[in-house]
Parts: sequence; structure tokens; C-alpha cells
Amino acid sequence: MERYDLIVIGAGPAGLSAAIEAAETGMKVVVFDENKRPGGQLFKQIHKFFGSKEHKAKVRGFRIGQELLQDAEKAGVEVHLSAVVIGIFPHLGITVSKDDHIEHFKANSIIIATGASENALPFSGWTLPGVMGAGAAQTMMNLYREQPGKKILMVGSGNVGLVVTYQLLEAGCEVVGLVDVLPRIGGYGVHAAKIARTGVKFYLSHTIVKAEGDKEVTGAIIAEVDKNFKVVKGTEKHLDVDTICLAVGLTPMSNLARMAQCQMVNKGGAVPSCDEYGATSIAGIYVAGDVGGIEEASSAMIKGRIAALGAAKYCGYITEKEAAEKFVVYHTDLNKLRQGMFAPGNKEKMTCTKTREGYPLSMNLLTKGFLTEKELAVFPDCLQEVRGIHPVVECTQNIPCNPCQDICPMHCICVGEDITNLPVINHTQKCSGCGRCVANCPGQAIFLVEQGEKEDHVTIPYEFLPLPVPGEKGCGCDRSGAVVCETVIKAVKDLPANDHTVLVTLAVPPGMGNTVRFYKKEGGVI
Amino acid sequence: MRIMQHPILGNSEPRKTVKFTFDGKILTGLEGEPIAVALKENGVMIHRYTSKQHKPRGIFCAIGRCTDCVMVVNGKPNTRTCITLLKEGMDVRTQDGVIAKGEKIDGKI
Amino acid sequence: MSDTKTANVIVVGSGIVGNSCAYYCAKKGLSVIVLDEDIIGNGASSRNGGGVRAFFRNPLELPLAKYAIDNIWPHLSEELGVDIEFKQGGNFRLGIGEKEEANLKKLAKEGNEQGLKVDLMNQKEVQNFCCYVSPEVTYAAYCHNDGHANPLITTLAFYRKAKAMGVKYYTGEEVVKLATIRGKVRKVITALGNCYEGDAIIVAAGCASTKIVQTVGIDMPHAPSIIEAFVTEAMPPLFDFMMGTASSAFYGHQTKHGSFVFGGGSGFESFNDGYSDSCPTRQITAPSVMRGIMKYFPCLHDLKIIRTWAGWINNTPDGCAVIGPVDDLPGLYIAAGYTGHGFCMGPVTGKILSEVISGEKPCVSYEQLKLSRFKARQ
Amino acid sequence: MKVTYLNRDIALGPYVPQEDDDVIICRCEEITKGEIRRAIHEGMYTMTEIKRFLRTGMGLCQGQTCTRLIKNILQNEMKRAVQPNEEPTPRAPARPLAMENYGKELVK
Repeated sequence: MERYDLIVIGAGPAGLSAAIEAAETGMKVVVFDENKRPGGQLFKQIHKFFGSKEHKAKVRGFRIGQELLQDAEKAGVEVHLSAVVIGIFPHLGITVSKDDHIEHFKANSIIIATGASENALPFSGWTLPGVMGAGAAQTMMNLYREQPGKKILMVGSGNVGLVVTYQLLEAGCEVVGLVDVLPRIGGYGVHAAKIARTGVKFYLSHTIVKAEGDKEVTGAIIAEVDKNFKVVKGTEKHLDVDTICLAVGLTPMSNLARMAQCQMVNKGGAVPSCDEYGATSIAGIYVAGDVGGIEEASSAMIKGRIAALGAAKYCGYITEKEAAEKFVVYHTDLNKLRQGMFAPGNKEKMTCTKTREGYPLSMNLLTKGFLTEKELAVFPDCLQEVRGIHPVVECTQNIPCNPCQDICPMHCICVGEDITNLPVINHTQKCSGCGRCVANCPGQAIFLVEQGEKEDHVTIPYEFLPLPVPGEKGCGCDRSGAVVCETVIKAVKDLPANDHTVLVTLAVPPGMGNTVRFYKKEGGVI
Repeated sequence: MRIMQHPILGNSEPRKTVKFTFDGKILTGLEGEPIAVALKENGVMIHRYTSKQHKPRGIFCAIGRCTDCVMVVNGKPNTRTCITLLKEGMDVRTQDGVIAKGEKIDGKI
Repeated sequence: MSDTKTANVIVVGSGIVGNSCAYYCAKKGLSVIVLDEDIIGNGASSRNGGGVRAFFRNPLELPLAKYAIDNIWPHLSEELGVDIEFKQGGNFRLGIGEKEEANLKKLAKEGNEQGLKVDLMNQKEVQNFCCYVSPEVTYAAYCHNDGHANPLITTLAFYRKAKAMGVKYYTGEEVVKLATIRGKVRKVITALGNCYEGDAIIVAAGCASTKIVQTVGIDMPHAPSIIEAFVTEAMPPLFDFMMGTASSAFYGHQTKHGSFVFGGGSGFESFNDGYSDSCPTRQITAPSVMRGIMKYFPCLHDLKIIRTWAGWINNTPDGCAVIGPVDDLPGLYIAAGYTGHGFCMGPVTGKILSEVISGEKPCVSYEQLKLSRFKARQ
Repeated sequence: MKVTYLNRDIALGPYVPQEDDDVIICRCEEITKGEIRRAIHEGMYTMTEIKRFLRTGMGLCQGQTCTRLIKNILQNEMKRAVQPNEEPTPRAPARPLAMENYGKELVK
């Protein structure tokens, strides 16, 4: 039986990061992944990630996947794809199915990095073709370039629901609405705002009652729910859709850990109980990434590196001291991501009313996906009169992210040491109007505004096709997606450095610079 | 519908088209894409009918986990079409319970 | 420690044997308490291949197996109100080569002498009978009497019915000790410190039984081994019989659901770390059993395996169960040591013990299976 | 694995039909919420017992879709927290695998 120092199960962000870190200590490492391509779910993440430089912030998920693969190759990691780990057996035995056979391996240590799977939501008709996981829709459109449907209802307003909704729009699908049983949008406000300004409607405190159709989905019935999440009779409404996407959370895929007889605890599903290095109750078996508790891909990468330190220590490739020193560095990075109102385990997520700075959270943002101008005016750098071109940062929740601070060549934007701080404009510095902040804000929450006598100019981030062309006339939309004025395209900048986030500058009537946040073509379509 | 132009992913690169049969009809798809994607592009939503309630099923998880999209591929039932890649000449059939639709159980496997 | 709970009968173990004892005792009007260290039927009752067989049975067990197949199994679904999927599809034992042919001939002769109906088939007859068998198979014995049922449902159906009749069940309640009162076994003490008292104590705890009866000084010889089983995806109905081989490479049948259940071993079954409450599968076992199956039924090669599992078998020196009262210790009844035959024999055991405990004449003679039969060689 | 003590003399009350009882929970084996609730009322108080009695989670997907749903139903019906170790034990193979491939061990 072939023996490795470390067998990593899963070539997603956690698994690959673990393998790279371990291989760098000199361990003989192999990674098995059941999929035909590596990267786990990274390759369907086409949006820009939050976080800081060390978390690869503002880089699109699939590009991070490509980088990880290159790093793994450089580090000499053996990666086997289409290789299904069919079981973990006593004394660190692993059996893998590949091609037409199985192969048994022995490991001196194992890192389980199998990720998570999408939760299901049973309702009448949910087995009909056309009801699918949001991840399924993402796989179809971003990996295989096939529209999952024409008219879509999204169920669930967590980050997955919001991000996939946006990606459906990018893929040219229509999203008829977004339903959530909770009274608040679950994901980041900036993600919600990105789709609200295209006109997508949010149905909070609503549930899906039924998928209609005999052979496939022909419509959906949604209804309001009361405080106990029971349907309020008489509030049912029909939506004309052909596809229903479910984004109702993720469950750690801890099957292999359970098969290995690791002790389990409840943490958004059964996860192995483990120490700070990810060491489970079975000596030599570690977990990393979502399988140990759901977080973002950025966190998974760090957790992978930390688990690798554990395994390297266990196998004697690094000393306790070396492991502890590196651990402190990685753990600091990880902690940065675990701050703010959306931090894992933050019980106040559904009840908090103020930002850490003391500003009232926008209730409209939490229920409709956009801030009113009145709510926005409370934030110091948003709607005030400023001469000349300047950035308006509509980032109103404490989320761990700071590319705006790093990208601005003029140092106009400041987040500070704690990356969950709200960005602050440094008025002593003059904005050059380069628009890098606009294009590189992962939340697309920054706009350039220049107020003038005859017209205002607004520069927005734009990721839809076809791109507008200078001189084109169209509609200026406010934050809710409502058409509020006519507009003329002044400039369209598609710079390689901005990685497909195009800067579109709109000329709008004077006074509309703080209102218009999106552009639609004649007739009000994206 | 295929996404030929994508604002982030760019334009679709030309790929080899292959022929396959679906319940005997000749359809085309792209070589190496999952069978499920090729079927979707051809407007096929129903992959199988269930054993007990005889209800239609299609794509649900698209990553090989839920096994809802299984069909009879090249004679093998319960083939996960979301992760089985399309090849020239494949014989894809709607699954009815545990066998192909319209197939008779004649004592032969 | 809580108050002592009392009943006419305390059953230790909620497998098919324990549940059937509980059901038949309750049917006799006795009050019953069942204790299990685990959940209901999580031992061999939920891990076996579902065979209900008289063919190739040791003569000690044969009367019970025959009685069960003739009188209990065919009516069990009706009796318990749940379809336990009993199918009397026969038992098809396959052989390759002269040695196995001789072995099958001997078995068939014995079977027919014991009152079973066993046919012998040559290679051509085997092919005519079942076209899925490999042409390599040169000989086969087919016993008409045998069949199979769903062990998971049967075990839980007994539990469900017994519970509905008022039997009290306590699970997660590990029995650590029996105790006597005035020379009679009456008390059952658990790891949680709870105490139960009854006029009859039935120990039907599979491999854990030996340790439990030791606490009142009873030595019950046993040698636990681990055997594995697995289940496939569903197929259209292909055959009704229980399949096996003269070389005992594997056994199995197609379930009502359409999936196939197979069991077997790699040859290392008796060599293990000793009985414990876990029994993980081994890397090498399932593949070896599968190769055996494909040799005899090549057409099943592309059937997908859905699950594999392992279970403990409680082997005795003569490969037969220990059933009945313990001669020198009133109040104690043993129903254990089934050596892999507990599923078929479970229902009849319950019936017999309910009759013995009620002071009635048992439906079939069982005395040959009492513990006292084990004697040292001369 | 040690399991929690459970006195099974539990008064869950009679099985009262609910509006959504006909919704499928186990997609593979087509087991409805009503069937699961009924089994719980008949004494199947653990996920593993429900599984063995009804075949929930025993289908082609090996319980990957419905395990969490059944856990929720059981918790609601019994008003008790189901512990992580009560979930049915995952078994090899982690994905369905044809016998001819499973039986072919590559020996290096």
C-alpha cells in the first residue's frame, strides 16, 4: 500500500492551501478530489472577494483557484482529479476510486477538506425539474455557460442567494424576485444593493409555498409568513417563473470524518470537534475549510494552512515552536475576516441596529436591498456637497474588507487597521478621478460623483452586456432600480487591471449625481 | 440557452460539436460538457420518472451529489448526467424507475 | 439511582430476538421491559443478509428453523401489521468443480432426508433455471423451502408491535450486571445505576451476552467475528431466491426494493481487536466479496454499490444458538450465540421462550440448544 | 458509540395529519413528511430507526439531501435536540461505485 505523509481530501481552497503549506515543509503530499477539475467551488465564483491583501481581496474567485493550482504545482503537490475517496478506514487507511479501479493508501496524517453541500428546502412541487440549488445554477452558467432558466425566483437572501442572483443577471437571465422567510436580508448589504439597483424585488418575511407545473416549473406561489414562520392565509401570490433556485444555507460535508469515527459537535450541522489546528478526536486526522464549519472561501484558505501546520507538527516535519509561530500569523489573518456584523456565530446579526461607529443601520437596506437618500445622508461621506470629482462610498455595514484603502493612489480612502471599519474619506487628499476604487470595490459600493452646473457626472461599476457606448442615451436608475432620469453615456473604461469591471460615466441632470446609481438601456432593461 | 458572451468570462471559445441520441432522437451538444447541460440546451428538462409516484425529475444539484438527474446512458441506468461528460454517439435515455423508458423487462440485463 | 422498575419479564437486548421475546411474552399477557445499550436493533439484526433458511442447517437448530419457516415467517407481515418482505423464493447454492459438486450432493441428500425439498442441477439445468449464473458453475443445489425477508423492517416491526402492546423500552441503557435474590436471577442493573426486577430475565444481547451472564457466574463460550455486507442500487426483479455458494464465498438476495444485499468475508473475520461497540469495515473485505459475486453472477458487474457495513457474529463452539433456561440458575434465560443465524431463528425463539416462561409446552423442542450442551472433550 | 438514555414510553399524542404531509422529504426513495411523522409516532425515535423502517436516506444519494430535513422533522415532532452522533453512520463508498470497479484493487 502506498503511504503518504499527508493525504488531503478535497482540492478546494482549503485543501489546496493545506497541501501547499504542507509540501513546503517537505512532506510528501497527495490531494484527491472527486471532480474533474480542481478548485472546489472557487471556479464558479466569478465575483471579486472581500477581505484584505493577504486574503486575496478584490480578486475573482476563479482566478484565486488558478493561482492556488500554480502554487500547488510549484510546491510539488501531487493532485489527483476524478479520484473519489470512497472511505476512510481505521488506522488512517484511505481507499480511492479512480478510472476503473480502486486503490488503497495509508497516511501518516489526513486533512479532510471536503467542503459543504447546499441545503434543501422541501415544499409542494420541489421535486419538479426547474427547481434546483443556487449552486447548481451557478455551476451551469459559470462553468458550462448554459443559462439555468429564463425567469428565475431565488429563495434565500444570504450571500449565496445574493451573489448567485447577481451572476444570473450577468448571465442574461431575469430574476423575478428574491424570497426570504426572515424579516431581514441575510447577506451583505452591498451584495443586496448590487441587485436592488437593477430592479430585483425582495420579498422578505415570505416563503415559497409551491412550485407549479406538471412536467416542469411553470410558476411559483409565494406567501407572507408570520413571526412563527407560518404562512399567512390569503397572502399567496403567483410569480411567473420557469426556474426556482434554492439558496437556503450550506451543510458541512462531514461524512468522511464521521466514517473515520471522529467525535462530532453541532455547528450548522454535524462537524468534527477539533482544536485550533483542526485536529479531530482521531490522532492524525485534521479538518480544514467548510467541513469544519461554514465560512467564506477566504477563511477556508487560511484554515487549510493552519491544518497543514498541525499535520506537519504531528508528523515531525516542523517543531512545536515553528508551528506556533506561523499559527499566530495565520490566525491573525483569519481573525480579521471573522469580525463585523456578519462574523460567524454573531447572534446579533438579526437584531443589531447600529454600525460600530454608531451610525444607524439602514432598515431599507436590510429589507429592500437599498438605502434611501435620507438614510445615506447620516453617513458622513455620502451625500454632502463636494466640489470636483470625488468618491462616494456607500458601504454602510461593518464587513471585513479594505481594497478601497489600498487601491487609491491618492490615499483618499481610509479604512484603518481593523478592516471591518467603515471607509472614511480623507478630505485633505484630492481625488484624481481614476476610478480604481469604483472598479475594485468587491461590493461595488463606490461611485465617482462630480456635480456641475449643467449636469452631474456619475461613474458606476458595470458588469453587464452589451456594454454601453459613449454618446448612447438611456435611463438613469436610482438605488431601487427605478428609472429617475434620462442619461447620456460620457465614457466607458474597460481596463485590464480592473478585470472586467467596466467604469461607465453617466451624464445626468444637475442634482441627480447623488441619486443615479445604475444605467439601463432605453426601455429600462439592463 | 448558451451564454456566448459573458461580461466576466468573455466570449465562448469554439468547441467541437458531437451528435448523441436522446430516446432515439439525434441531438447535438458540445464534446466534453456534462450530458445534463447538452440536454438543457436542447430543451430537455425531464431526465427520469420516479419508481413509486412516477414523477418527473431533472437537474437539482448539478455536482453529482443528489443523483436526481440520473438517466440510462449507454445502457447503464442511474448514470449521473450532471457529471458524466458528453461523447460522440452516446445513447442517452429517459429513465423510468430503474430502467429506460419504454424498455421491457424481458429477463435480460 | 432511580426506583426499581418491575415486570414479569426483563429482556436484555432489542434485536430481533429480544423484540420477538417481548412481543410473544406480551401476547401471553406478561408485562415486559426491554433494555438496550444502543438504539433499537442496532446489532446483527440490522446488519445481516436477511436469509431465512433451513437448508444446510445444523440438526440441532433444524427443527426450530423448519418450524419458523412453516409456521411463523409466512404469516409475520399480517401478524405484525407491517410488510416484512418475506419471500419464499428458495435457496440456490452454486458449485464449481468436482469437489464442490460432491459437497452439494451430500447437502442435498441430507436436506431431503430432513424433510426439505432439495433439487440438484447440472450445468445445463442451472442455465435453464437462471440465465444470470456464470456458465463456469457446474453444479447447484436448490432448496425450495428457504426464503428471505427484510431484517431492518422485521426487527422494527416486532418492536413497534410490542411497544403498541404495552412493552416498555429503555434504550441507551447498558446492562452491566445481573443479580440474584434468594438464589433466583431477578435483578438487572445498568451502567446508569438503574435497577430492573423481573421473574424471568432473558439475555438476548448478542455478543454482549457472555459478559452479562458472567456476572452471575455463567460461562457462555463465544468467539465474536466481524462479517461485512453491502447493498446495491435497485434493479428490476431478476430472481427471488437466496443465493450462496458451496464454498461460502458470499451470500445474498434481491430485495423487494430491487436492490441486492450481499454478505461475505475476506478470510480474516475471526481475527479482530475483540468485541466492542464499533465495527468499522475493512479496506480489503468488500472488494474480495465482490470478486466472488462476479465470478458466479458476471452480469451483476456494473451494479453500483451504495453502502457497505460490518457486524459482529456471535459464534459458539458448535455453530448453533444457545436458547433456553440455564439449568442451575432459575430465572435466567439465554437467547444468544446465534452464529449468524439469529434473524431466521429470532421469531421462533421468542415464541418458544414465551411458552416456556408461561409454563406451557413449547411449540417445538429446543432443549438440545440449552447452554448445558457444551461439555469438555473426553 | 454510546447513545443517550431514552425511556421510550413517550406520549407524543396521536398522529394528526398536517397540510404538508404529502411533501416529499427523501427524494431518492420518495418518502413523504407524513410517512416520517407517522413512523415517529409509532416509535421510531431516532434517525437510524426512521431510516431502517422507511428507507429514508438509503437511496442512490445516500442521504446527502434529506438527512438534515429528517433531523428537523424528528426534532419538531419529539421536541428534543437530535445529537450529531445520532445521524445515520456514513458508509463506504462515499459515492455509488460499480461492483466491477470496486472489486478491482490496484496493487502497487
